Amino acid sequence: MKTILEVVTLVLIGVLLVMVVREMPTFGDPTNPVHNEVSEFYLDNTQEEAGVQNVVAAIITDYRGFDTLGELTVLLTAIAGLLAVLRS
Amino acid sequence: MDNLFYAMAFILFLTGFWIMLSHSNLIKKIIGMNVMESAIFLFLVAIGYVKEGSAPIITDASSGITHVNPLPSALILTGIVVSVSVTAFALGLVVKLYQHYGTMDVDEITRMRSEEL
Amino acid sequence: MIIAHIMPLTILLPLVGAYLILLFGSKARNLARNIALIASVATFVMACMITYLVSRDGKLVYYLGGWAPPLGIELVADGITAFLMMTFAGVGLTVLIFAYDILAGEIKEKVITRYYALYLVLLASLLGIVLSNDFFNMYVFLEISSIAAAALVAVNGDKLAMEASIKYLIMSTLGSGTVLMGIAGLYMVTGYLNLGFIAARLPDAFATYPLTVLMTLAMLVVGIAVKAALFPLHVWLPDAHGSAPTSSSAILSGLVVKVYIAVLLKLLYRVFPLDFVRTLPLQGSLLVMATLGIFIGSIMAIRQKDIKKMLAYSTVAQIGYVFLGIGLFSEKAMTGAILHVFNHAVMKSMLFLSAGLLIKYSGRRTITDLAGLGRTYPLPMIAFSVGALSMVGVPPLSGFISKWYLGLGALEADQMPFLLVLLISSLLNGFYYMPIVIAGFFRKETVEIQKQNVPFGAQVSLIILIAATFFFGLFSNVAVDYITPTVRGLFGLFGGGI
Amino acid sequence: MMIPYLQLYGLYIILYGHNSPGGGFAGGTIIASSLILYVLAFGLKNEELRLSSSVARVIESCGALAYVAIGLAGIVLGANFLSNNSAGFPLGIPGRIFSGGTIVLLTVAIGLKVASTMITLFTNIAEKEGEEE
Repeated sequence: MKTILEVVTLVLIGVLLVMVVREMPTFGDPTNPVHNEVSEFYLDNTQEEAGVQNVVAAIITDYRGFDTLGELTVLLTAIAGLLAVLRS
Repeated sequence: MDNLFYAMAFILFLTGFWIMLSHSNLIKKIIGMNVMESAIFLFLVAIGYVKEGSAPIITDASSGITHVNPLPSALILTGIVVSVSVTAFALGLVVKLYQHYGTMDVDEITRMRSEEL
Repeated sequence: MIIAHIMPLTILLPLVGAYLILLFGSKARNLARNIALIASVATFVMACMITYLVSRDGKLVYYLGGWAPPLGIELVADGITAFLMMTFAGVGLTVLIFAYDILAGEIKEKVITRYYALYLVLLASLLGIVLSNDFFNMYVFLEISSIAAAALVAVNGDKLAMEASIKYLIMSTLGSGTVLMGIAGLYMVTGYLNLGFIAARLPDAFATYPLTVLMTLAMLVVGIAVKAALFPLHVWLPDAHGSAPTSSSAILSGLVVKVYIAVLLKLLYRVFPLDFVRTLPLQGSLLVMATLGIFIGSIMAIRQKDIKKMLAYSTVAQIGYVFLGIGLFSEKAMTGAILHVFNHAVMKSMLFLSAGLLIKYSGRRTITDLAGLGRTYPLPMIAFSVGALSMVGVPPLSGFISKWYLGLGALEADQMPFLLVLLISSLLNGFYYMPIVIAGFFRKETVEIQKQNVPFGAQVSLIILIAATFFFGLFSNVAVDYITPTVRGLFGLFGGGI
Repeated sequence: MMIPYLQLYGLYIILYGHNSPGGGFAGGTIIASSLILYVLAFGLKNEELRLSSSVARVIESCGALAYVAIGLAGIVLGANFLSNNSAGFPLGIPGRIFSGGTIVLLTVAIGLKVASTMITLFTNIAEKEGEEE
């Protein structure tokens, strides 16, 4: 009974999401809102401003370096937490 | 049917969601967590794709090649590391719980605990 | 130089402190607690400076890496966020002062340094969530806070705590996964991650992709509600908060739950215009869930025998108040909600800390066993009573002020039933707090207790918290004046005129 | 046998990541996987493990601290936190190994941190499992 209820709920949500998906910007279309001046800026100016060829590397370490600091902290937290739990 | 990738991502997302909520085995819950997170990353990468785009590594700025959007890729790099950390910590907890109770099943653990009291 | 870079430095200080503690390893216990104390004192001082600067200049903005918003990450402090940040830094510091002497007895020796490091990381992530104006950055900090919080619950290696911790971790990953999906959706339709830029693009995006925008809003709100333990999604909270070590419970109940409310506030007032949100069924569902949360949390709290579990269920109820204040969508109610975030942080950490002391010295966790402890341990019991009275909403204390504003907000929004909700729930609060207070002072002890000295740090922190409760009860206009301009701006900007 | 090659490859990925696909995370994971491979092949020997875990702890904290320090250098040089070119770091010619100002340094810090973290995570969980059996 519980499983049926769950499946029905999931299917309902799934149908809703499919409706949403039909409305979303077309996959791979260069005119989508995502491909705005921001991504163009990254692609055009990375060589001059950051001096590297890999744009993704420039973004993670330069433009959005603070995210990466957060990420290192996540790793550190996971380790500290894990060791605290395992050693206790 | 251009948006098949988005739809697949959502189906995976829901699958992960369902696994996390309904299964009582902790390892399965963690697998569900990873499925859900992968679905999100898939979705993000799909967002950033441009038709016939190549990887955003610019060797010659004037060549006029279309590149895919680099931002989502950078975001998922961060996201993957975050999900790895969460998984690792969760696994550590599960190992410890298994040592205490000898099972990885939440219902089982709850039952054992209520018997103890 | 420090002034110009104060916002990133505030987040960095606890982080660097945590790195240093981990660098020196688990032998350097004394060093670790001193580093933790210094870092959090410095953080608090910096938070005060930011608060002052905001009151002088109105709004602080910082571009990390020198990249202006759509490219880089932006930190923003305005009236509401500075106030919340001050709350987090202040309560975080007080709990740490409390833990300075006590912690060694409560946590196993091997893990103490890691405990301090996790604590500092948690503090930094809370400040980061509040200050950040970039959605993805916020998500990263959200994840840090959920791992650190889960680790703080499980740190003792106690069976119950670990079980609670894994439940908590799974639920909060569920929540943050949903939030990230929402963020991805918003990014898809607007092309930005910065809150301000998303807000600017949103009307266009809504015109083109209405369903997607609605879905993302729903996902964000549901995700945040899971993490903030709004009523039907609160199942993980009582276990986690009830079984954690004392100082962890205090900071989890006092601060970590609140920070998700800060995210919701930002979402509602920086991204989605209120006029737009009003047209959705969001308000109704928020209010219903909040009301149910208040009642069911209170009723469950009455039924508990374990004092920490009782306090944890009480948190579920109090979260209901905050969501009620947000859901009413009126200026006074919003003020009340923000004040309640602060007041509840102070009160609940005071209650958890004093309850922790009482449990430690009496060795009992059940409510009936706490009778008569007021004579042996006056200070913890007084702190508990002040917190309890403030929770109930007795006038000179700060709990009254936030309830007063919530009530005014209910009147302002023309939602009379919620005034009744507030009154009845205050009565319910009385039901579960008053017996403990009365028994604590006027009944005979049920167990023989050896009197031990309460450590200095614990006394100081309890006195600070008591003083704060009285201060913000008597001079509530300080806080209200501070946040009112921003709240008013929020309502004035998006139509206002309720 | 494979280990030195894997490590070299990981190092290449880290150092050349800003010009070709790769970067700190991928490279760090590859280096870590070489050591994990070693553990899988030869089993856990506690002596070596102790040593590597205490070293790993220092590397972890230092990696994160180095990241912050590079960020703070931006402030000292008069720009914002984590600034690169605007703080006056030389950019060099795109395509060379030492181009990109702070990017290389940061990537190396990330790589070290990720490698040591992965090793610590793996060995600790594996060690716990081993104890139990």
